[in-house]
Amino acid sequence: MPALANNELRIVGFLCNWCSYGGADTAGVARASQPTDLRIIRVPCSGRVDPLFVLKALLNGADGVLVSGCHPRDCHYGTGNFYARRRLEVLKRFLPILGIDPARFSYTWVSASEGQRWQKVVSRFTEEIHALGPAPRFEAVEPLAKACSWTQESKGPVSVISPELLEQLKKAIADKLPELDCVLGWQEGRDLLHSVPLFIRSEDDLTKLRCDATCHNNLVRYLPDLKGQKVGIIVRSCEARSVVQLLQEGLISREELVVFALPCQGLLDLPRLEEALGRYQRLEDLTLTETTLRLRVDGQERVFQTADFRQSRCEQCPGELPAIADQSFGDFSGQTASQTLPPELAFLDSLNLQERMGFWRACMERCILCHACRNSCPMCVCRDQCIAESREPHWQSAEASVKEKFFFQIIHALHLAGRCTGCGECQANCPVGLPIFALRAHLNRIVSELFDGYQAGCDPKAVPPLLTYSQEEAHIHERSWE
Amino acid sequence: MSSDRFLAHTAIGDFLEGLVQTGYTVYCPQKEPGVRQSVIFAPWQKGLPISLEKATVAPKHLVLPQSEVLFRYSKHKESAEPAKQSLTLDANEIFTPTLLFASRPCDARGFAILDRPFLQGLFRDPYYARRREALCVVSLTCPSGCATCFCHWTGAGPSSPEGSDILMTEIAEGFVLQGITDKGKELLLASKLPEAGEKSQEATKARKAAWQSLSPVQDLSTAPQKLAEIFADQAFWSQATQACLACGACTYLCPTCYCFNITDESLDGENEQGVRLRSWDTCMAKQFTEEASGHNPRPDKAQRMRNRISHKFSSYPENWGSFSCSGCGRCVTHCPVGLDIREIVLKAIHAKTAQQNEKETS
Amino acid sequence: MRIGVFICHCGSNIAGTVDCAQVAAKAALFPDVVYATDPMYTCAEPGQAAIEEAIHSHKLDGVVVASCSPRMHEPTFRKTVERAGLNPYMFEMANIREHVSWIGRDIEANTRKATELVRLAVEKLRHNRPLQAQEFPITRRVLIIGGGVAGIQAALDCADGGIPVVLVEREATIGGKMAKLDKTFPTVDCSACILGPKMVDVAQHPLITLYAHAEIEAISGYVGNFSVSIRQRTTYVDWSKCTGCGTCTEKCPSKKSYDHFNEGIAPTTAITIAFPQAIPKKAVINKDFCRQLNGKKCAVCAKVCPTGAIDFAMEDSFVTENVGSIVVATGYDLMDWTIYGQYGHGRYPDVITSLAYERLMNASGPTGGHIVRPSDGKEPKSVVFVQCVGSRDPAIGRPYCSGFCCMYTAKQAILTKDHIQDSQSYVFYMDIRAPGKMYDEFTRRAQEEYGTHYIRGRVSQIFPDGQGQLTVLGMDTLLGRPVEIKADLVVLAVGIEASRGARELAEKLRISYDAYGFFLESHVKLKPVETNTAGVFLAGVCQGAKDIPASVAQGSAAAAKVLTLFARETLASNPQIAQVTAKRCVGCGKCLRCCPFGAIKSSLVKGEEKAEVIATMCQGCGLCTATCPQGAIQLAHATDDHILAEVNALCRL
Amino acid sequence: MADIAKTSPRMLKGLAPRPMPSGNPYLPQTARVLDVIRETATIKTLRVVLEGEDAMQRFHFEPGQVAQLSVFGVGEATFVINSPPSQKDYLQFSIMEVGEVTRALHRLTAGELIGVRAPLGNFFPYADWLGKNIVLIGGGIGMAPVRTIMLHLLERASDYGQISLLYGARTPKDMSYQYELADWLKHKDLACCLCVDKADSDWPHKVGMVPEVLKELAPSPQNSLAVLCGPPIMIKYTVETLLNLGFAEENIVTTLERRMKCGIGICGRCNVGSRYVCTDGPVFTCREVRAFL
Repeated sequence: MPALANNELRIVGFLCNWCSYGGADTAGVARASQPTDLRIIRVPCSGRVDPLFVLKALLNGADGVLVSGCHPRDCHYGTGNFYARRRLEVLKRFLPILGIDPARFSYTWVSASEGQRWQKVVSRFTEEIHALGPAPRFEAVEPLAKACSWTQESKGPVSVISPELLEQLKKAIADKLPELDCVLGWQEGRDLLHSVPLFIRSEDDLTKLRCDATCHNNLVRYLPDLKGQKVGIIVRSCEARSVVQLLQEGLISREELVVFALPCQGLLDLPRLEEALGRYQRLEDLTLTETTLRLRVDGQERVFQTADFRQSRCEQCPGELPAIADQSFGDFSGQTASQTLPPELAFLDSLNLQERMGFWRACMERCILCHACRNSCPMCVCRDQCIAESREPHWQSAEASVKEKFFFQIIHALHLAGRCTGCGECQANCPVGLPIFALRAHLNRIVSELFDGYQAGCDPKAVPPLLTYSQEEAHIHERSWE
Repeated sequence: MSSDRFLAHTAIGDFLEGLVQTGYTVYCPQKEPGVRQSVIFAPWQKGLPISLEKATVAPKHLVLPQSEVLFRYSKHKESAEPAKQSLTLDANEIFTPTLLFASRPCDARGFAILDRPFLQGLFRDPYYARRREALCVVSLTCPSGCATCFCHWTGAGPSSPEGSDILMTEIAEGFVLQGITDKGKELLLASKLPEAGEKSQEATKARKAAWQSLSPVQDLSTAPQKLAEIFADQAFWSQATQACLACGACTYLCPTCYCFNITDESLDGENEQGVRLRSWDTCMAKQFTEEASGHNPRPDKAQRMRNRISHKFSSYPENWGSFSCSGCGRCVTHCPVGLDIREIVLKAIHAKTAQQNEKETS
Repeated sequence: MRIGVFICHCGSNIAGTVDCAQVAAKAALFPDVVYATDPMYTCAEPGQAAIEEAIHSHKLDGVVVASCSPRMHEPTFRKTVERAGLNPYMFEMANIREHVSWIGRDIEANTRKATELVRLAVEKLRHNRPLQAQEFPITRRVLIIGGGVAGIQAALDCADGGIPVVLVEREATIGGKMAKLDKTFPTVDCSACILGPKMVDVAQHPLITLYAHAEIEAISGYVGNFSVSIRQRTTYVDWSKCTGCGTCTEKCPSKKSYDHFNEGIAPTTAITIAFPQAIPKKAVINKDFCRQLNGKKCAVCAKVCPTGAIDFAMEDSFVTENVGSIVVATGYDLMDWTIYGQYGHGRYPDVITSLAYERLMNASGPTGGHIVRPSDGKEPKSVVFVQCVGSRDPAIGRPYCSGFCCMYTAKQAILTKDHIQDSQSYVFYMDIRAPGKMYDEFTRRAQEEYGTHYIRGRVSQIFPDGQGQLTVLGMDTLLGRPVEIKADLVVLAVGIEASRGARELAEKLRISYDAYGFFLESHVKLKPVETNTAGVFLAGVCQGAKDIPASVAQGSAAAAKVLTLFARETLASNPQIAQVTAKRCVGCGKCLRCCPFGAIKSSLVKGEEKAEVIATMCQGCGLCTATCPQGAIQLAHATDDHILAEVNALCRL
Repeated sequence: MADIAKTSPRMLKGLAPRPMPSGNPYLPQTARVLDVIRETATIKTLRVVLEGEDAMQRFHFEPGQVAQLSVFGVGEATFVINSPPSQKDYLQFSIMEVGEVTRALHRLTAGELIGVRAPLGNFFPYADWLGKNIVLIGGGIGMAPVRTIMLHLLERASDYGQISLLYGARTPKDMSYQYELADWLKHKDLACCLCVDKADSDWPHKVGMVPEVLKELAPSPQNSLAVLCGPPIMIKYTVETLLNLGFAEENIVTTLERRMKCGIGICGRCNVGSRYVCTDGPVFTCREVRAFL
């Protein structure tokens, strides 16, 4: 379709068949004159409206999107609009972080008898969109190359596991190993600074175990694939939350799992450390204390303060271990979460909408769609069936345009709404260093605001907030169109 | 007459600007802010700072873009007779001259490795061919090795000329630029750069020093045969891949990986139209070989890793006479779980075949 | 594909503000469209025939009609294309009337919008697949909610048609409002005499199960197979033992209970039987007034009850009934007229509602049919009737007409004269609405034969004159002068509102209601009995104001709908339901959690857990599709690809 | 420096580079659907005609070669051309509905336009088979490649020994080319045997799985060659039967199916070891690909 002629703007409406579509019919029968901009897509229920449809429209040239369903309690299907209300409210609050004006999206309720209300909603929404003017296009916005500051307010120590504690852990694993298919831990990788996952299947493997601040991989990522096997896993607070979340969603079975818990003060941010270290050929020695990292590199001694290279996510770590450990080692007291925002989120908060869109645009030019973010995410359980790559349904073009890449990032983020346990693997593993954790951190903030401080991964018995509803929402307030 | 030229550090901007003036789109490494700084080959414009670090992502997108339109299709008809339609296909044929500045020899060698299947097979790939013809590669020789790279194991080194049109070597106040191909030599001769003269020797010295600084070479010459021998050794491949996340980081960062996908994207407007796209794909993904029926000849990540390693070190060499790996080490640096291709290949070389195992036990 | 597009002019309804020919010409260019035309009326017989003809001659395998709302004619055209041999689901509609031509005047903008809506429909159709309905068995029983005259009629018609009926009545007796009336207009028949036998028929009908003093607790299921939980509210009387002898009501010492049935014109006992002809004729204890239930020693009723039916420990109980269809006949209530200050906020005992007046006139009422003033028991000689109290009053948000007040006021004026020969009645009215058969004649009789004084105008104030009478001030708008009348009694024709609890019930039934709580019919003109929920029908005033014959007619109409539905052994399921692509499903169970109908279960496919849709339970809401992160569960004909195709048709640069 | 095997590149051996008609191997020729034949519940046969003057006359292919059919906007999929090269009026393809592209192909109606990239791949080396007895075995949709080589051989039957066909399907309803079976059965140069796994009452032919029926027919391996196409599981067991009957691995010819995209030996999907099904195949001898069956 060519761009709309005259002064019309592109406004898309998703209307439920039973109430709002009927309301629009009623308005028509009453000859209630309305602006012509809106085009209506009829859906069975507002609960059918995947927030991704809205984003698809907004990213592809819609100037405004309106979703309308039955009034709460009046859903033809009973509860569809209750779910819709939660999801659409999360969506509305998600838009600004992308650089999209949340006023371009609205959702409301119009019953089949409310022709007048429909007329009012359409007229008002159309007026508002006209006041905003045509939406900026993601692919046309000026890229903004700006770095986020990683300097941190609070500077905690990083984890050093004492040799005694490590031995204790090894002994416990050795005792359990005969009844397990494998135990997940870490080992030294290509050099002393780089740790990699370790699959312990024998006593021999166990000797390689390492559990210090260089061990960043979230091993929970492997658990859904090992379903059906009896598996042990070493967890710290962040991994424990991922385990809880998977248990909550029924994606792993508690009976098949043995959890060994370790305390953790914080992990090293390797990408930043590598950057500071520069190009080197050989890492000859490494000594790590809670506060100092001493390296001998190509014959030279290098000393780093660990506090400068502590992972930012460790600042927000609630510290507390969800009660899922079968065996715990060491002292778990002493750590509390700081109230600081993750630096990438604080950075985005400091930008205006246009800058944010420009920032993401610049980021997406670098994205190579390697999907390391997705594939390292412990909560991304679709894996080979990701809708970003499927042809049926065909959500995305294979075109590697900034728009399509951004849509992939949006899919990943939105699918984590209310589920992300904040481990930060997505961002840590991005080869081109995109601060995509900001999207998840923002969603976590929204979910916490809307659902009484809900945090994913804390309670195995909780229901993820977007998979349930309440008839009266304490923190969602319907806009009036008066 | 020697085409060697000298480029002072301070003259880089003018040199590149001159190339832009003659019609080149110049790509050079640029530092991008991020969680970690990444170095990306991006179009250069006057005033932009350039980086001389090794890029995070190999520059293969200059010959094989992340995605490109193979052709546009559109169907047409008249209102009066809508049942009768015609079709036009419109292939993209315009490619602008491009100069790649300050890539590394391993990046350039990637082009040489890609050239064979794209240009010398049964079919010549016209898109690749045109882009490649329009490309001039100026590589910066490496002053030393790094923790993850291993070009010298794969038959090259920090100053290998393969794939480059011009090699540049850093010396005290600047660089010595040395024409490798006719294209490169012509470009240098046509440039306003001063002749390198004696500085050429300085450059030679710098290259030698670089060679000498490298870690010991591992002999991979038996890799093709050994990999063929352990092809069916499921245990070996399962062990080697258990940590693999099956993401595509290794293949997308690689200068020599060239698996691609072809898909149609309908862009139907008032008439039926759209594009056929070619886009990067990764052999590490399950869907890569999954057939519509659900049958998949490489259902496990172990089989896919086997295919990737074997392609690089066994079947490509069988078909084309060289490894399909330039040893840049990006896959090692950026693998989220630290899988190390060097380790896997060495393990394969030293692995005992089933027959050997049998012999030992009996 | 080969798609045919038909742009309906709908006479001038569409063509008046949309250039249909131009829309058709554009549509011809759309992908897969091989034929496009713009007939005058597509829904008319020749229009439908032309579609069938085009399907044959152009070998169409899909059809788009752009006309009115699909909520109106989608089923019509599905049948049309099916007659021509296509699968009925290879059809889409674009709504270019209600959503285009009727709401905008700009022909150019409308034409552009219509063209785009047609393109949306074509894009959607291109993703359609033929769907096949499944047959499923139905429970051939009907639930009727409300035992007023509409519900009674529906119950008797259904039962006489051989369908078992479950009748649920909130009050202790059926009969509804009609049972309270003295006489009915325009024939002045005795209400109890014509309703009574019907109530008895209900009690005696072998196919009718009656739950009185009961309410609907919950409803699940779908057309053909509803499961209904009924709350039997406690009566403190074991009705299986109660014989309705009435001894308890005579002996009950608590004689100040509010008498709901008699509209509170006189007090009654704490244990009561609503009225002599009550069905069921069983006693009920009013908990609020019972001494025993309020901590005092009493239990007189228990002592005198010959069958030992009194049970003070009784609690609400629950029954589950399975039915295939539901008729809702919950009637109405009077609005709270005491909000009106000009009528005294309910402070003056001699200002009463018309329904209370019915009980005053009724021979079986507390006064034995003697019209007396509540204040002093004297016969009123001057009676003022005030109409439209809470009807047609936008100031209080009640702009609608209550429909039958004009007629019963005329009746009450006539009856007043019959009862008290020397009385004079006055009626303040806005308009006299008497469109029914013999109705206008009836109101004339009230004026001409019975001397009722009709004054066109509203009452501005009523106040006691201090000498035992009420002063009624009003305006005669015909004469344009103020009026003042001394009245012994003022009867307010109080407007109706949806029965209390109607909204909650609508939510349980998943049907819609209008701004005033009246249930919404499926189509104002053509489906006045159906609702948007298949298998749920409406009868009586719950759908909107109507008088007794209209309520009875609608009760019969609803019964006819039920009988039609049950004329078949099985029902065809809606094939637009969710479908699982097992290959894509990772068994995460998110869809199971959300499905409002419990229509998804987990089952093992080759050793892996996968979602499976129970076809007969799925209602096609698509919540699961929006929930599934892998897009593994897709709602047929509203798949992600369908909606994406529509979004892309609208938004793609 | 590594000294890797300096074998001469095999890709170029034996096969000459193949220019495409357009000079761009990715660009399809336009073709118009002539006819759509419903074969079974899941299989349809398309007959298509290349657009452009003389396009059909100028188009040459060998039996066994494949085409990439495009439904524009949906994508491409690979099918063997199952009409014989002598058929110049149209190209015929039989398509089983399994995925996105095949579903789109099934929705085509006569007169619609599609894209054809052909001929691709190698072909049955019938010139090397002169004088031999040929045992053709097709199972299910695998009858399509068998059909083209069979019709091609029958046109020159005198150059060969006995030509026989064993065509099996699951049930009689799953048999494609029903309208041709009678001709095949009475063809003077063809020994035709039909079999189904599960028969209905009026099925006059053999009942049983292809390997079983083959065992019963027991063709002699003397001066014989077997051509075998069908689903992977059938290939696996039928190869065993043939080997048991005494056929040598190099005398069993089969076709491999892999997911293909480029069709010209680059994109990296269809390789079996170092060989590409799209350029080195789809026709292989059992000896070449035994490990991948």
